[in-house]
Amino acid sequence: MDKMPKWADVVLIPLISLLLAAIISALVILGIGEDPVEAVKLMVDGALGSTYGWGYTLYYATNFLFTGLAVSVAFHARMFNIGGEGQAMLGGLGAALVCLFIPWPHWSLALIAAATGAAIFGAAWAAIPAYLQAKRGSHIVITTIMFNFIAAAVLNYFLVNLLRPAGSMDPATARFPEAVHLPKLHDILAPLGIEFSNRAPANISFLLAIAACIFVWLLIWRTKLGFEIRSFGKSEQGALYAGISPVKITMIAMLISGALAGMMATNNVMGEAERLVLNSTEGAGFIGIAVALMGRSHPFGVFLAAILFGFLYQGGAELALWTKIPRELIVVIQALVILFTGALDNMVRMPLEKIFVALRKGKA
Amino acid sequence: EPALIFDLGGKFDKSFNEAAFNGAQRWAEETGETFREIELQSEAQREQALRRFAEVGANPIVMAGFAFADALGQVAADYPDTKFVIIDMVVDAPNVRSVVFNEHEGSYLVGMMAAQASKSGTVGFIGGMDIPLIRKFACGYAQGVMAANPDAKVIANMTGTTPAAWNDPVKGSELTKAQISQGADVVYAAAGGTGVGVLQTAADENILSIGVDSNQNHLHPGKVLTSMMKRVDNAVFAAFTDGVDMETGFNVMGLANGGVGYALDDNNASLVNADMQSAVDTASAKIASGELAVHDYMSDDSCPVLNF
Amino acid sequence: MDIFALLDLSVLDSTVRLATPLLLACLAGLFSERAGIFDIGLEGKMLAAAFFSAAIAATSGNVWYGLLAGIASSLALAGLHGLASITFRGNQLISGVAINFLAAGMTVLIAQNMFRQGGRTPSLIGEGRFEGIPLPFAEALRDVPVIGPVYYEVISGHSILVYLAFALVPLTWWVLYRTRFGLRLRAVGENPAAVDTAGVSVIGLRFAAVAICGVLCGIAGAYLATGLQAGFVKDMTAGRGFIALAALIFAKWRPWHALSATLLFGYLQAIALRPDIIESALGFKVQVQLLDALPYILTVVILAGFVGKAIPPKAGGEPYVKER
Amino acid sequence: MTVAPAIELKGISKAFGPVQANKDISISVAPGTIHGIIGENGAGKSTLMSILYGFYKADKGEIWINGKNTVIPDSQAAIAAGIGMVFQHFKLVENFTVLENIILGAEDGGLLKPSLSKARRILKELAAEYELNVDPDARIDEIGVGMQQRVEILKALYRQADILILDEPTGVLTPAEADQLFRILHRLREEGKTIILITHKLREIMDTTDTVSVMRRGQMTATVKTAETNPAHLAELMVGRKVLLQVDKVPAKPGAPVLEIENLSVHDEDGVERVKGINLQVRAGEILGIAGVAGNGQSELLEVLGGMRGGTGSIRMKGEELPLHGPGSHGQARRRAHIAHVPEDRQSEGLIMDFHAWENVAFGYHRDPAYQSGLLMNNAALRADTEAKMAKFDVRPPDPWLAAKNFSGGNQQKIVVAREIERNPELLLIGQPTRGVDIGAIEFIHKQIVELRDQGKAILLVSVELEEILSLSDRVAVMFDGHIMGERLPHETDEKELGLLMAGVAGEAT
Ligand SMILES: Nc1ncnc2c1ncn2[C@@H]1O[C@H](COP(=O)(O)OP(=O)(O)OP(=O)(O)O)[C@@H](O)[C@H]1O
Ligand SMILES: Nc1ncnc2c1ncn2[C@@H]1O[C@H](COP(=O)(O)OP(=O)(O)OP(=O)(O)O)[C@@H](O)[C@H]1O
Ligand SMILES: [Mg+2]
Ligand SMILES: [Mg+2]
Repeated sequence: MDKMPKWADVVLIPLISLLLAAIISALVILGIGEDPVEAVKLMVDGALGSTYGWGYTLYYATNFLFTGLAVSVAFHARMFNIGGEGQAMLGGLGAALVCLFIPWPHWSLALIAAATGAAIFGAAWAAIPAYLQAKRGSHIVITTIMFNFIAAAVLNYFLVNLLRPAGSMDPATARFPEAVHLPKLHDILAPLGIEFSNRAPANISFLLAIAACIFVWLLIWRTKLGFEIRSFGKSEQGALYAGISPVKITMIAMLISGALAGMMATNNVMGEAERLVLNSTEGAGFIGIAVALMGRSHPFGVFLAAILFGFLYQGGAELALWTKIPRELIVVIQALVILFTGALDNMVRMPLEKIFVALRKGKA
Repeated sequence: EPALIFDLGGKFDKSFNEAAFNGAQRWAEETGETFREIELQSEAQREQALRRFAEVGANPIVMAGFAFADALGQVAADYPDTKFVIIDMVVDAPNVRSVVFNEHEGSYLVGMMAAQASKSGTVGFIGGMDIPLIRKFACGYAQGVMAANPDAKVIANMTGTTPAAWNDPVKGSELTKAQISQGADVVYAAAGGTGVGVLQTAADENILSIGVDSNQNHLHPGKVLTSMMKRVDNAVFAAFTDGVDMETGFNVMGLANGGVGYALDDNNASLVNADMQSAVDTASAKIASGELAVHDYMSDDSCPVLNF
Repeated sequence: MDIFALLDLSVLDSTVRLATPLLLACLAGLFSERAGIFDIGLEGKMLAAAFFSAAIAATSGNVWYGLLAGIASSLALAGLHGLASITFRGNQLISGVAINFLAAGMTVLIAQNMFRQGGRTPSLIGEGRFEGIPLPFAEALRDVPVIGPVYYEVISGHSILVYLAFALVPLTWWVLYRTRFGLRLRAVGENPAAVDTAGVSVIGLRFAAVAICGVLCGIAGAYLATGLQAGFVKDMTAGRGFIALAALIFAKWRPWHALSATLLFGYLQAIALRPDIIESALGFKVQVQLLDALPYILTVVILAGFVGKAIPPKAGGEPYVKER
Repeated sequence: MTVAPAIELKGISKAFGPVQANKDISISVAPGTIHGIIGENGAGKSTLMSILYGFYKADKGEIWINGKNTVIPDSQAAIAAGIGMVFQHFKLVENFTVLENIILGAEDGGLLKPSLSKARRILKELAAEYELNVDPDARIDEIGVGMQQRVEILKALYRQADILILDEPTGVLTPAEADQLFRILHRLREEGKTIILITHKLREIMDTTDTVSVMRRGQMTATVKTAETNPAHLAELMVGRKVLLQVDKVPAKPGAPVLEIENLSVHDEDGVERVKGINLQVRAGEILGIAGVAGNGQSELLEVLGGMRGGTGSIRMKGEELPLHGPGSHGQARRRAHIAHVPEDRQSEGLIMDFHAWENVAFGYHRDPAYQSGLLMNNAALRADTEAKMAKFDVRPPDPWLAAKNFSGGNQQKIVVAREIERNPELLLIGQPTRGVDIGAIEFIHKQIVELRDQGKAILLVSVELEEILSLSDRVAVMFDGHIMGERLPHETDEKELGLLMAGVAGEAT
């Protein structure tokens, strides 16, 4: 009894929306006196035209996957976790401590431990707002915003006062030991006979992120816990009726959310920088919100949205390299993509629905 | 074709990056040639930009900012024929020129001037993000203040602990007002875009301010006591001029070789009297000759005259 | 220990200035959210207004034109938010996020195109900015104990927009609780179907609310760039829109409470700029990072300790859909 | 020459996407009459009336008011044409006062003060005229549904409506309140106003209306004079088959006590004591009906028993003490103790409206090992289970993938009842089992309840419908102000006596 066929819903509408975003973006590029065709060529070529480009695109996408999933899980329990940024920062701290202070024999063990450490730190950072929401009714939106700021201060303290190697200018930790360096996609794909650039930072964390997607999908749609999270998110009163404890679900959903955000550290801290720098998260926590919203909080949608944003980031970097277009152009394009695929979705959907209902009537 | 990479602050930060840009621009105007440039957007792009420029044959590649050290350490060996120049940090590789500045020396000089210009005996320092480099500025400044007036008081504030601290003029402005209410009548801003707010408020409130990195005296003529010049522009200009055949190695830009200094021009001529100028010039000469040593915060993470 | 040091007049003065943009944005959000339209795009609207007010003030040399331009730009973004969330019943959070990004990018792009100063406007001078206005008798009363200095230091000498912002609190209260428009506005945020079946246009009301939100954000942004500062710097709102949103929730969507909340936030921001006062009040030195985080930590503590559950307008965040 | 009809609908059609809610409907209602509309859940009654009131726009068709072709694009136009409507789900702003709700949209001038005082005056007059007393300064969420309905009626009268539409007005009323409502309606008719009444209760149609229309699957199947028809005929017209209007059951054979309640007290969120130390027993094989005016503690009693809130005292299930403490949620423990619970409010409690039917069939029992395979839920098994239950309970459409919100009220209730009864519980808690449900479905649900009893299970029934209580229960307890006012056997009592108990008059408090 749907108004349109599923393919139109899933493929056609997003495509038209993206097209609209692209058209407006082109107008903006024209407006600042540059050639949009050339710009698009550069972006597509730079981000998708080589394994090198893909390596960067996927690297960024990995970050957004983790934070996007984090926001999604909280959304399913009807909580708006704006704190992904802070949770990811603390996750970075967790990963760094694990990598720096424990001698690891092999990267695989280190990855498991660092992912765990990052998840625990991220979850811990989400736990306080979650507890306050569950027990004291303090609005999670405010507390997570506040915890982002507090996280920045905590990280700053650790990096400037405790973890900075003596004599270094950089508020950053020392480099992680060789043993914990993660294999890049290049190393993973080479045995399969696939040539992938070894210059790009995409690494095994990408696979971890995909595993996280599958995990979240199973969790939310295939387990009792996910059932309870979704029930609670849809109706608190209903959850109470079904014997689902609001306090428990609030805590669990936020802990999972925080843990996912924290695990981003395996990619940016452990995989790319191989040390913890002050602004390692670079707003990925906030992009995660956009990614989750665009992906409709579904892991597959989140995956596609994360790739799209990865593309924009990498494509934007290429633009900045070879043209004089200010880097803010990419921010504008991002905004337009979010606007058209997310907020103005119905602008495309409503007329299409009418067309499909009319077509069906015509046939019937 | 040479290339210049700006740090995350962006090329028009009115101070550090902009100074680098000015140096490159000057070179371009004088030689009529062109150069490549990029403003970074993310940490991951550091290495990316270095490699991409190296791969298309840009040479030399100059990067403005200590944060590049790590990436350059990874990349330099892969492109032995490319010359790299890093500013504000030392990277030990055969094809790298490391340019560091003795900001504490320049800050010492403007600190002396601040103490002399101050009527209240209280002067202020407003830093951007709280990182060791900025503490280095603050510590040199405080030493200069103490040297000129041992009874003076230095109020030092940092704007924040996140990169946003480089771009919050409103907070810079409030910090200035807060320092004024504590008696400060000269403030030194080492805070990137935040400094714009500091200088503006100082001018509005009729106290003196001190600019940083570039010559900022012109921003509020007659209101900016001086600027601590960090001649990043010269470093970039020199690198571009030296070109592919440059000498690599460790390059300290201090008072001795004009790498740092204070700005004196028409805009602040009326503020700097002869006494002041001669005292500062004397100190400058002593520092240059090594007779006077200014403590460098980064050498031991502490400052003898200022508590962070 | 000297707790009274915390009431330092210059801190209170600074509180007023720092609270003003928060208050304006908070009231802006109040109108919008009371009508059922959530708005996390306050930040973006403020930023756009900050830029356009500075840009037009710089080019025209008249700050009033700047103010108008700021309001107009904020209104345009508000219109976009309305289009997305009212007309096309889109997700209000997504729309807000998009508007924040759009403003962050467009302001710098246009600024760069217009002024070539790296995304900032030239510094505003003379008629291009709002100056502080000394209130009557401020000088004369200055020596009267207690009241005099407070009047002189804290109350007098702010720009006109500050007084406007404070006047807007009772005005907002009056509009909301004493006028037909206010009644309908609150109703449409609680139960749009009730408004619809009572023969009033839900869409019209919501657009009106969103437009008011746009105007107030516009004033907030203009105050930042032309009152507090003398020009636009990129990202100069520095998260104030989000703090205002926090204040709005804190205030439980009520005008007088919004005043208290934003004053509190303003105060926490102001006191964090004064390590000396904190040190003398507490008796020990506070670590700089802790100082930086202090306003946020205190907010959480207050929120957890003293403020009960904040219940948003019932229909908030949901588009009004009659036919599924 | 005859008088023009007050309302004439010509060829009204309305589709919601692919759903054809109204198909070419025409009716005509004479002025000064009460016209009834009946039909199964989802037949399109509310849609038709909402079109008349300008809430929805018809795809096709014309509306004639008092002989004039009138375009009604929105409710404003409807109000201007003298139409008022009391919706099935009230359209009130909950945190506004009565007065504010009355004037909303009908204010005079930009300031509230004059409007409020004028409304206060008119409200007084209306109250006196029609026995419509309400406290003008009470907040809507503080008054009962009966009161809320009065507010809705007052809203229409305040706007000087000549045509009043009421959509299932008695679903939430006590018998006394319902009687009073009908007195008001008759009074309004005497004054020449025209009334359209949607209801599922044939008795109301027979007692109140002058003419009646029957709707089925979006179409108008018949319009007849009430005097010329009878309930059985109407029921057949609407369902399309013969319907049993009486519950058919054999006498109960009560066994051992299953549920024992001792000295149970419950406080609500605001600390008000809603249940005041009651004692009750429900035995195997019997239906204990709890009658009472809404808001006298029955809801809280059900919620405590269902594990949704805490209380003090003791409840034992087959001798086993059940946890009572805390505001937390013991719902899972209750289910493990074989207590099933059909909540009073299916939309906000019994179902998750956005969930698929099959998810709703698991709702509350999602931890059942039968629904798991390993760590994951066995959704295929669940869907199969759902299809079986849908078939058995004749849920329409029998599509496990349809979201709960897309089922009509009666079918939603069938899903909840199917879920709970099919667990074969030792104790069934069931609140308002047939609220807003059409007679075909009522018949079916009642039959299921009785069958469960006949299998020797205990049933606690809470309903504000006295008729339902009397026809289903084996024993009736009446609640008033948190107390049990007395227990009666249904064949030894009548509506009058129960009504008095419900009003707190007479009877021995236990
Ligand atoms: N801080 C305050 N100072 C002075 N008066 C206040 C203050 N807060 C509330 N009031 C008074 O309380 C009354 C109610 O205003 P408020 O903004 O609290 O909304 P409300 O009516 O209580 O809540 P709702 O929005 O839920 O209807 C007003 O008469 C107002 O004057
Ligand atoms: N707003 C809506 N959007 C989409 N479909 C709707 C809407 N309202 C009703 N429907 C559908 O239209 C049909 C008729 O619904 P309507 O509410 O008019 O029935 P009804 O006769 O009033 O039923 P009930 O006795 O349960 O109140 C149903 O299939 C229903 O699901
Ligand atoms: Mg109130
Ligand atoms: Mg209906």
